[in-house]
Amino acid sequence: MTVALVLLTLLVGAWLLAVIEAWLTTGRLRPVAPLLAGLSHLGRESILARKPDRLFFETAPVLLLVVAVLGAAVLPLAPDLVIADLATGALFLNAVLAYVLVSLIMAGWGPNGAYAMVGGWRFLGQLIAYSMLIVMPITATAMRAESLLNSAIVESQAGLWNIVYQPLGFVLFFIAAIALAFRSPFDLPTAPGELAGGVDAEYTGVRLAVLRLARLVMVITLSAATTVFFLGGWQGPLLPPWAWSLIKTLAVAVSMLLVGFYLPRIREADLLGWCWKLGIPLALLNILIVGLLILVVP
Amino acid sequence: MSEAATTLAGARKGRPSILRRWVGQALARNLSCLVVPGPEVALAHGLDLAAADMRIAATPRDATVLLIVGELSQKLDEATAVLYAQMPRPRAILVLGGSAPSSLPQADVSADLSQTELMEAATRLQRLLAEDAFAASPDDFDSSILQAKTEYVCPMHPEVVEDEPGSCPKCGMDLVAREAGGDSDAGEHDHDHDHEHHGHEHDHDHEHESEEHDHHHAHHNDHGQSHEHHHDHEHHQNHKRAHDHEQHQGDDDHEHAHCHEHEDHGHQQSTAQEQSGTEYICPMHPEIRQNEPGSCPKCGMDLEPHKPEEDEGVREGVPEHDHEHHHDHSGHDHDGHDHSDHDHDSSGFMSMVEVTKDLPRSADGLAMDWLEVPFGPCFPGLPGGLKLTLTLDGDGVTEGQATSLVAMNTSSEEVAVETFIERLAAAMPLAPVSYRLLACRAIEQAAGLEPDPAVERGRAAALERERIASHLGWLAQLGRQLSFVWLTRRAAALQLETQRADREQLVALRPALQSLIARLEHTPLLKARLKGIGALPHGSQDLRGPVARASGRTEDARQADAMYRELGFEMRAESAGDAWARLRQRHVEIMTSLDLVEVAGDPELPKLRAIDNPSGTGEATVETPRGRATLRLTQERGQVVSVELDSACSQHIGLVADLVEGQELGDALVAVGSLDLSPWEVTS
Amino acid sequence: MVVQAFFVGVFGLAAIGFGVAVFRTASMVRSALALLFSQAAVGCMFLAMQAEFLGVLQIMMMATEMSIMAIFMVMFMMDPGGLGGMDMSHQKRFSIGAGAIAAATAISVALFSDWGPIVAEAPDAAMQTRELGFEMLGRSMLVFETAAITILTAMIAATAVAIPVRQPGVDTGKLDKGNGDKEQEASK
Amino acid sequence: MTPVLILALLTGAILFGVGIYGALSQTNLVMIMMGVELILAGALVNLVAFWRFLHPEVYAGQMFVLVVMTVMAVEMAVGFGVAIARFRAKGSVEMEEAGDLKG
Repeated sequence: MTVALVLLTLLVGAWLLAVIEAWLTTGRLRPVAPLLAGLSHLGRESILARKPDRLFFETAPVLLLVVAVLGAAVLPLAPDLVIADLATGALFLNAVLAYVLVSLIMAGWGPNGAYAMVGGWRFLGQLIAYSMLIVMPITATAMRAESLLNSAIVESQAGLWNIVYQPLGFVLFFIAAIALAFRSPFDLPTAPGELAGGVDAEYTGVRLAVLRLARLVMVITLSAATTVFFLGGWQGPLLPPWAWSLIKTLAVAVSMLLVGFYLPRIREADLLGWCWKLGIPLALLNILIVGLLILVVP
Repeated sequence: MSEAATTLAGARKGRPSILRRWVGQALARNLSCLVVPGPEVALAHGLDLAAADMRIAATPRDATVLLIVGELSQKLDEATAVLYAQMPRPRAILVLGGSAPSSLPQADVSADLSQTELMEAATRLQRLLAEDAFAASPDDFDSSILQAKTEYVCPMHPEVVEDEPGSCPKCGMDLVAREAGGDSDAGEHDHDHDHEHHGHEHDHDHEHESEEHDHHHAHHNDHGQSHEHHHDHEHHQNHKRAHDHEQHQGDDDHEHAHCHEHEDHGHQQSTAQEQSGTEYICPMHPEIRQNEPGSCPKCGMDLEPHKPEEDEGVREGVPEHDHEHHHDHSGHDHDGHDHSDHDHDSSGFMSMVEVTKDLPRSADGLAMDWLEVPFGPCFPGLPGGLKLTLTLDGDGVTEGQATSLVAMNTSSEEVAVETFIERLAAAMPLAPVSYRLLACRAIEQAAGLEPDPAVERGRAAALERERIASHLGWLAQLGRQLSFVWLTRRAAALQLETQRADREQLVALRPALQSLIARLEHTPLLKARLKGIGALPHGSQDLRGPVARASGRTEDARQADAMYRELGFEMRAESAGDAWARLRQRHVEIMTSLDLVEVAGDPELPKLRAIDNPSGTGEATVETPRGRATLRLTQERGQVVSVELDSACSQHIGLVADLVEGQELGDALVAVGSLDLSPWEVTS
Repeated sequence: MVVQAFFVGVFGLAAIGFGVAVFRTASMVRSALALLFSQAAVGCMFLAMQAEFLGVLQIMMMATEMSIMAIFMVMFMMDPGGLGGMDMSHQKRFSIGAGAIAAATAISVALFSDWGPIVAEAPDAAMQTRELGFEMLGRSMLVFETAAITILTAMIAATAVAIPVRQPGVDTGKLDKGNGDKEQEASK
Repeated sequence: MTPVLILALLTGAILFGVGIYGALSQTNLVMIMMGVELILAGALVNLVAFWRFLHPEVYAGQMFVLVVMTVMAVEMAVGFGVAIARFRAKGSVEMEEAGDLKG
């Protein structure tokens, strides 16, 4: 039951994102477009690249999808609406997200093409840098909640949402989330204008459909995470908890899309440089501040 | 109109079942098309694909429709065939204006170059897809261009190239297949790979398809937006090239000499493998050597059998080492052993120093394999028709050069002046008006006509309008390159409005243009992305147009023009000379041109004025959107006999090599893009 | 208990299987990822043994660590694709012997020594993380700090060794990657 | 005796053996590091098993596991540092060619 609900949320979210994305790019609002696209992908032949690493080529899209779903599994959408509320939920999310990297390296190496390979290795640097900005803000929220239970983290924000309590952490986490879902402006692994699609350049048909779905679900998962860690999760007046989770999650997801819509792709040198030289020190500072707040403010 | 083609050229085999009908309709209702030569050309022709309910696909993998705009040159034609082969079925071909390329199957739908025709063609195409996406008997697409000859190379010694599989005579590694260009036979290799393929294809009817995809993969390195395969070979090839150009020529034949001599007695050697000639030495401590097997007194490792001449090889250093390999492997070859077995771990060790010592060093001083990757001619984010070949070292570009696949050849067969004007204009899809004007002026000048102010006004206005449109097109292209969707949409929309606008409409567009520019100058990340990129080496000669003016040169043909002085034109120039400065410069020019149009009045397409004396030699210069172009022509009795065109892009394309060298991939592409090259205006 | 035994066994086998695969594939990326999955399986064993925090941590760290391993393999191997079918090993017999002996000894110790009474129940996960925290910042503070300092030193030393003498720059991206997972861990 | 403890210990032992084999048999520095990682993984399994089945109340056990993980990371950091330096200097990280490191 819970599982079904969570999966449904993910799918609906993914569909909505796809619609909005198409709206932004083509300028026309067509609710059926994503479904049509999916259907036509299913109907088209899926080509296997020449002399691929079959294993990786096939595994990568599936792994990405699994990772996205697993990530969502530990995020409570409502007090009782969570697949597994692990005692180390916050850490588990990080662990799962680290496997996005594995999936992309597979997708990059598998097709045995230059564009894909460059894209895959690019993401290595990107994720290692930006997973710092995922881990550290989450650490700060866990510090406030004095627990790694995601539900506990949500409840800890009852009085004051973390976005107010630790705005710095929120900003960093939001940016890192976009980078981790490799959406524009952080879409270096699949840079259409630079690598002609990069990691998904060689994918067609069903595999491509899975890959696209996985990337959308990934955005939803990360938005849900943002909601849980910084936007007070399911908390809110009047509406039922799940509704609040849904609204907040979608709002975050759409804002992620919009950021990509209005910004050009970032330079790779800046991508790494800013993260290591600016982002991570700020993240540490954030942890420090939160620590002080916890000690000082009763 | 080829309504004859009832089944799509690229339809998938299979009876039209219910599900397939759905799929067909789904396909029909979201047409994603790969535009050849490129989206910017479609825009320049005033085609609005979004209005026709078509999505522009970045890669052939993602496209359903191959949309061909205008005539293609021979080279581009071949590249297109490869792109088409890369598109998954069902797929369709839509040709707008011009004939279907010879190397492609017949077009499913073809129409003229106009928005209305496009809309109407799109609906026809949708009907076609909805009905015939799955045909009972689709005709195959297989072209000689897609054939590839398979040859076998040693990953370590790229100079070793055999026709049949085997092992490297030098190091004994298994040779690996790679495709050689040329259209002889697509070796068995391809075919067994096919079977591998459709073994797991989702459908059961894929033989020819996967085969075809093999073929096109074979040409990835040469063509289009295809993906280079087997990087390993590819880069070994590359550092091999480095070898040769450096000191290795002599070395090679000397090695070959060794090959022969060794192969002779390699035979009895290997048969007499275990005989008394063999010494046993410790792999870690070469000084430990004895005649019977045992373990090393120092490290206790098992001693390993070596032949005397081998460890001389070891002592004398690596090249000998190399022969030693080759030697005992050739021995094994004669016995027909395979190489996966133990003989590697005893003596088959291949020196990495040997392999890496001649590699070019990358910027960080590590010897890395280099990888030669083609970008273009139909690459999203590069102007269509431009082929950029970059040698990648990881994510950095070590060298690269650009070639135009659609370069115009100023062949001088006699043509009537009118036809000449039309041809020249048609040959430059990105700046037709400028070249029409250029031709008209040259001919009139040859005919000894004085410029007529009334006409010149209209012409100047038309030229400036085209400049605005062209710069907007460049902005859209920049947006495509940086996946800056908002910019792409906005600039493209404005470009379409500008193209056909008269004075009032243009004036009405001013606020829109201003806001676009203001917004771009304050877009976060954009400045960081462009600043300092693509700065030209000092003293790079003969820059023109915005590129020149962005680096502070006062280079503008309009200054010399009486009409422009009358219109009160004064040139404004940036100074930094990087991509950001070029962006700013184009912004400035858009506004300047707008002012000029406002003063000059309604644009009029240049038409040839009445000529009384149809003979003589004339020369004219026009500041095209990309810079000064000069046309020199001779005409006799209304026939153009000799033509000489000197355009900006033929100068700028030479700069690419300097711009990309040592840059990161992204920066290199931005730098190339910032030049706003138009491959058509490159004179071969 | 049976369930636990089952999972420990399964993941154990997986870990061993992938571990062997590491040295049997020709493709370097494959062997790096095989090692990753072996380590991840070990992490799952931890989970099966109710050491939740450690398990998740292991699974998380190894992902980045082994990915870095992969790129270095590709950098430093002659034949990263494993196309030439060349063998990158030496002194096979000796190594197999050594490995077998080592394993045999450990196994015999495992089998023939008396492990004393077995505790059936483990504290629950939340409790564990709490206690581990107290342990870490209480009694074993010194150890923890030492580890932290060590890793910091290692990071700096490694970077210093690796940076080219002539001009740093292009490679720093790669070095950053190198430090990436160290910091990640330092932040644990 | 509990089967689970033994099971875990056996796994650890075998991983250890495989690691030893790898570390000794490989010619490439990076591959040798992989062997070492496996050895450490074997050790980790044992540590956790001991903690869980013998002294779940003593968290020094888990602490020790963390320290070993740190050691793994340190090993990688230093290893890669050396690898890059060596590759830059010699163009090779092959042990066969590390004769100059011989004691």
